[in-house]
Amino acid sequence: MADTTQISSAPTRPSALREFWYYFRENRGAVIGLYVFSALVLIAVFAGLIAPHDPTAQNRAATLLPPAWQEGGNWSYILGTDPLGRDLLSRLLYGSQLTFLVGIMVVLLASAGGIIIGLISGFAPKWVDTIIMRTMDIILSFPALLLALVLVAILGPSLINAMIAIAIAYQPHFVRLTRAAVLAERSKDYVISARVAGAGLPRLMFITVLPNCIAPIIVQAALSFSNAILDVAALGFLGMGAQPPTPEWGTMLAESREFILRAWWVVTFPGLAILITVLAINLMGDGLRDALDPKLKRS
Amino acid sequence: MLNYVLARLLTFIPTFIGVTLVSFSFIRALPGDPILVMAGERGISEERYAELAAQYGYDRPILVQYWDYLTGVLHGDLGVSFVTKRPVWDEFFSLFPATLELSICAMVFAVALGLPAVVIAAVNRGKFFDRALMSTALVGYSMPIFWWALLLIIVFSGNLQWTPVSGRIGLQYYFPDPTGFMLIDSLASGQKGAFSSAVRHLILPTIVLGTIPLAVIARQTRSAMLEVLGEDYIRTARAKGLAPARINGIHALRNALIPVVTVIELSVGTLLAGAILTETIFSWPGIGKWMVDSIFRRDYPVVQGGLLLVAVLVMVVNLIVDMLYGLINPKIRKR
Amino acid sequence: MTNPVMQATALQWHYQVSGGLFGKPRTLKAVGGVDFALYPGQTLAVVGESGCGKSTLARMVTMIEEPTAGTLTLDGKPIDPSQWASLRQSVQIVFQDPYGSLNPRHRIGAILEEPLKINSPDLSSAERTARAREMMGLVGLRPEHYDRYPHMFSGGQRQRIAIARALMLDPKVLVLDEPVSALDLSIQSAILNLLVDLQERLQLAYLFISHDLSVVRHVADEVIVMYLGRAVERGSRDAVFSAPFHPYAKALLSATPQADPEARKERIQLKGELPSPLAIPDGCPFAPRCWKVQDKCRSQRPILPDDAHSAACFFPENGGAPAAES
Amino acid sequence: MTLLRLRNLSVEFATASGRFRAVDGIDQDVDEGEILAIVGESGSGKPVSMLAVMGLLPWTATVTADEITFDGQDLLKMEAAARRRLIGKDLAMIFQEPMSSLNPCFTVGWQIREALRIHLGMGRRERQARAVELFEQVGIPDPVKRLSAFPHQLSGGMNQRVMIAMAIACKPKLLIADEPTTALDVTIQAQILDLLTALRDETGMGLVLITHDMGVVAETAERVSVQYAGQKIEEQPVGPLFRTPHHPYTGALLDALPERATDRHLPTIPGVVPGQFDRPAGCLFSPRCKFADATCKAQVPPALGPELGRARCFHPLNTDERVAS
Repeated sequence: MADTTQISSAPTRPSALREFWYYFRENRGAVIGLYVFSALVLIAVFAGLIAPHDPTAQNRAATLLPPAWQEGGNWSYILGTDPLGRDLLSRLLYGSQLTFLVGIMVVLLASAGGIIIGLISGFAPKWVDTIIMRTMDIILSFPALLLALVLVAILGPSLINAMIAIAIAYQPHFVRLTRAAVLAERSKDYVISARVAGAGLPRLMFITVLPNCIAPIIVQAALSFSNAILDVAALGFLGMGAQPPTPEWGTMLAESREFILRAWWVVTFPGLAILITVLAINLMGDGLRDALDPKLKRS
Repeated sequence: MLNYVLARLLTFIPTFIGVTLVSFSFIRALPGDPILVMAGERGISEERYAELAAQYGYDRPILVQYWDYLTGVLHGDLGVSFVTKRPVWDEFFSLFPATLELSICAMVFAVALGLPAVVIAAVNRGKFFDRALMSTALVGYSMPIFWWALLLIIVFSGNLQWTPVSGRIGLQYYFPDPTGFMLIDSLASGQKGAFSSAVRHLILPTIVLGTIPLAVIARQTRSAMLEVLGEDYIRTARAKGLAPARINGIHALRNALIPVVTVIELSVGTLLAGAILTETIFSWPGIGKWMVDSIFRRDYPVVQGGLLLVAVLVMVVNLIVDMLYGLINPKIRKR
Repeated sequence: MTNPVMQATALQWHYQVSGGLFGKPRTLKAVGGVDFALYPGQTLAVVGESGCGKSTLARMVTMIEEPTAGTLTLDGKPIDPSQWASLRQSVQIVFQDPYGSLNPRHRIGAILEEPLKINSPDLSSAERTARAREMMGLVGLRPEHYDRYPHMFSGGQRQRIAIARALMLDPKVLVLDEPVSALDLSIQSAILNLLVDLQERLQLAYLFISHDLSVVRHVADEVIVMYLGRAVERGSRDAVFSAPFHPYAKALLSATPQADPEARKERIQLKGELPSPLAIPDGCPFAPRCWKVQDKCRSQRPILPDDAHSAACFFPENGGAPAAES
Repeated sequence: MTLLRLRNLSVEFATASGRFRAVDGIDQDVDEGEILAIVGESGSGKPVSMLAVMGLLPWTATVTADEITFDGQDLLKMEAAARRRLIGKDLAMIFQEPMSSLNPCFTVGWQIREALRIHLGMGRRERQARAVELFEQVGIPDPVKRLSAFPHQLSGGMNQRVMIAMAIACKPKLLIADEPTTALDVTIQAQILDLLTALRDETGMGLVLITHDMGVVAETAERVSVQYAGQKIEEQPVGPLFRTPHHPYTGALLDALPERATDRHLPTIPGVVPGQFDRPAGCLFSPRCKFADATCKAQVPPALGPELGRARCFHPLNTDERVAS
């Protein structure tokens, strides 16, 4: 085979990871989001070391102290105290632990279930697929927050129940997304090649197709992460999430609602904490989407 | 198109049955005996228990009970509130206009502000306005709206005293409400200041409820526009020598609206979830507040009925949006 | 002549298209009865335009799609879907698009070893690697390519990888579905040479599917021309190319541009376009576009005669024998 | 007379991994009423120069040139609005994928009438009449009915006819066709190519045919410009190009055609077209050329005279000294 053997080596292209980082870095907001997010994770991990006070310790002598820089403030309570005289900063720091716990748990529960159901739906015969998709339609007919509220009403208000309820409500999004990605991949030639090579169904599902569907799922996971934080906070705010005295940000807002016109800080800081966390994750999510979605890539 | 409409209607039926199943099993899923729950802490005699069980049909097979429930739902019978003793159906429809009015205002706010802003941003892609709009949209999208509501109350009701904190209209006004829409009824009443009071009560809830849809519409329309602007037919339009404004405003926007309609479909649920929070904060007498109050009061027939009606509402709106989708997408309309 | 390694008789594939809610479902005949035989070391080319059913034929032969009717035999034994798993090793396929046919998340080594992993699980991983590396050498890939991902390769090299993967199981039949259509001219010739060499060395039977007549003319031994799911002409390459019987085959040949500015020739202009496969005409499927159509063509369906070179036409060109009515 | 004149045209794209030069110093003339073919393989940048002339490149592209003149007007110095009045009217273009090149949300009639309204300011009646006339001219049966069809209701061949009708609506002086038949079947391709040639004969417009198919070139073009890796490497009238190519790449390309094969084994060109990361220093074809020597690898060959097809080569083929094998 004289003239077929000699082929010059492939041009060296930048590796996939490098390319991903290039597109991610190009989105300045995403990089800022990544930094803020990393800082927040560190804070959550080391909350016990940084926090100046016990988050549940009440100081009856110092209720509703304003932040330190305001008149009447006290530098041992940098962000002031709440109506029960607890240090706001410490409560916020400990609250970040709960926030990340909630986000991670919801994403893990919803995505694990959603991916498996979506894979089955994409590969199953049409009638199974139809049943699954109708079931998802049914869940989607209930607004996530309402469904969570009602489920919590059944199961009883607690942080764990709130997470389970929200994970159930988010599951259909992962199912639909995975199914759509599976259907798009399934018709591609490399999947048919694997079938011709004799690959069985489990191999086709998990080894051939799933790794190629991961990109949109990651983006959806980032979105769900931030939405879960918002929804759990909303449940807490409505009194159906974490119960006092847990320093959960939404619950903190609910506890101090009646003081909004008297003590702005008790309302402002927990909300700001939620906003910054969610914003950082969403910024990162946008960066991920830009870097992972080839449709928006320009070459 | 007719086939599309009928096929879409057909999927409505199994989803509807599924939704009734979920709301039916809601009472079953409650921990404990529903009649004991109903009786509350006072306790109940055995004769009374049997009587109630027979009255509510809890002693019959579960399938029969479901069938009764389903036929009842179809006849508009959703049970009676434990608290007010009024039929759930009547309560729902007396409160529904308040939620509808607020939701329509929020949607109009979002679309009227969102679409033009996005078209301008797409023309000035990458420039200051585009970046500012997209950053704002992202902040709006990340906003915990219950907190946003509190901030607005602090500033506009607390510091500036411009807007009232709660309700739909000032207490001094009283007039009949034939439509249930406060804006219309206050105008029709002819009372001086009634309409402006209604408007002032509506402003903050509208902004709060409209924030997330506005952010979603802005973000989705823009990414749809960006995608459409890369299509071959946009190159054709440019090759025809059309002005950028015409390409963006007509050739691209028309195509970008097709995916955006489905975004609106998905945000109906978001809107209703937002209504729960908004109505609770502003004491807005609508479905959302009603549901939350009922959950707290353990008024289970209301929670059950409300859950079902909200789900059906979402389904109906989605059905309408899908029809709209079929109408604006020629590939479906002209098949 | 040796025995055919694979034989198809009256192979059909129908597909139900729902006619909406009230329309009755209609049958789409993607392939409406095709016969052929594949011989070791020989190439049968199937040519035709889009919608003629040639890709569906490929899917039936590679046991991805079960034929609606007709039989397919391998080494003289009829193929039944229950035996697909064990027979698949003998029939492998190479696709047109070298970018879609390799799993983007797997390394070349893993792609080549996958068929062995599935079909010969008792093989040690060292043996698998050795076989994969040997095959890479055979198709002209370099050893260092073993650890690379598909996106690092050009179209031509990917097609080599796809060919290597197809050969890992020592198949007897290789289905080549437009294997060079997506490649540039300068790459195309190298891949065609590779295919020719492999066939000689391994005595493979090729089912070569293509719309490019100049490529088919180069590689084929036998040719089948398909139109709307039916074989309209069959014969040896030289017979079909020098004196096509069927008017469609003649038109197709005349429409294919020749890379020779001096050879100005009369082009047969076909009227209209391909009819919808849902509304195949009752008589000869080509009748609505044929320039010499007669009443008989519209009412009767011509049957492809069982000769070495034959056409399904009542009034064939170049002295062919007229077809019988159905 | 020269209709379009390009001198030293270059186009660079900003990509994830740096700048990529898609067109590299091209000179090109297109005369009135001629059919010029631009051929090359993928990666040769053949449509990019014409997209630059049309102003259709994405914003990541940077265009530089010494001269871009169309019909005596300097396109480089022209205002955007003035250029838009020219494009779509005197200078028209059709594309490879007829299905996706038409806007799916509007009827084909609307899209044609839009061009007539923008450039010619025709009234409603007049536009409709002209649209019908155009459909008849490009051979679309039942024009009145087809005008109210959406692109997805028509076949690929029909849509390409619509594209052609739209392009010739304002009687352009130059029509650029970018792979107009690649997505179509052979029999439909023949119809479209015949239509384009007939339209050229009828209207006297210039026609630039961008293609990779040597068969299409041989049967349709009058003059051929061969591109490789963003450079024009040879230009000749069609007959001499196929008979006596001067650039080794052109020669190798023609030899690789299966229909010219004399043996079961085809002559091949080793390697691939250089991309962004492996652009050679000297002649761009030198890594794949069997005649390449040290000079070729080190220095960029200048374009030779017109008698040698302006080949960019130090060792041109088919000169008087060395006759092709």
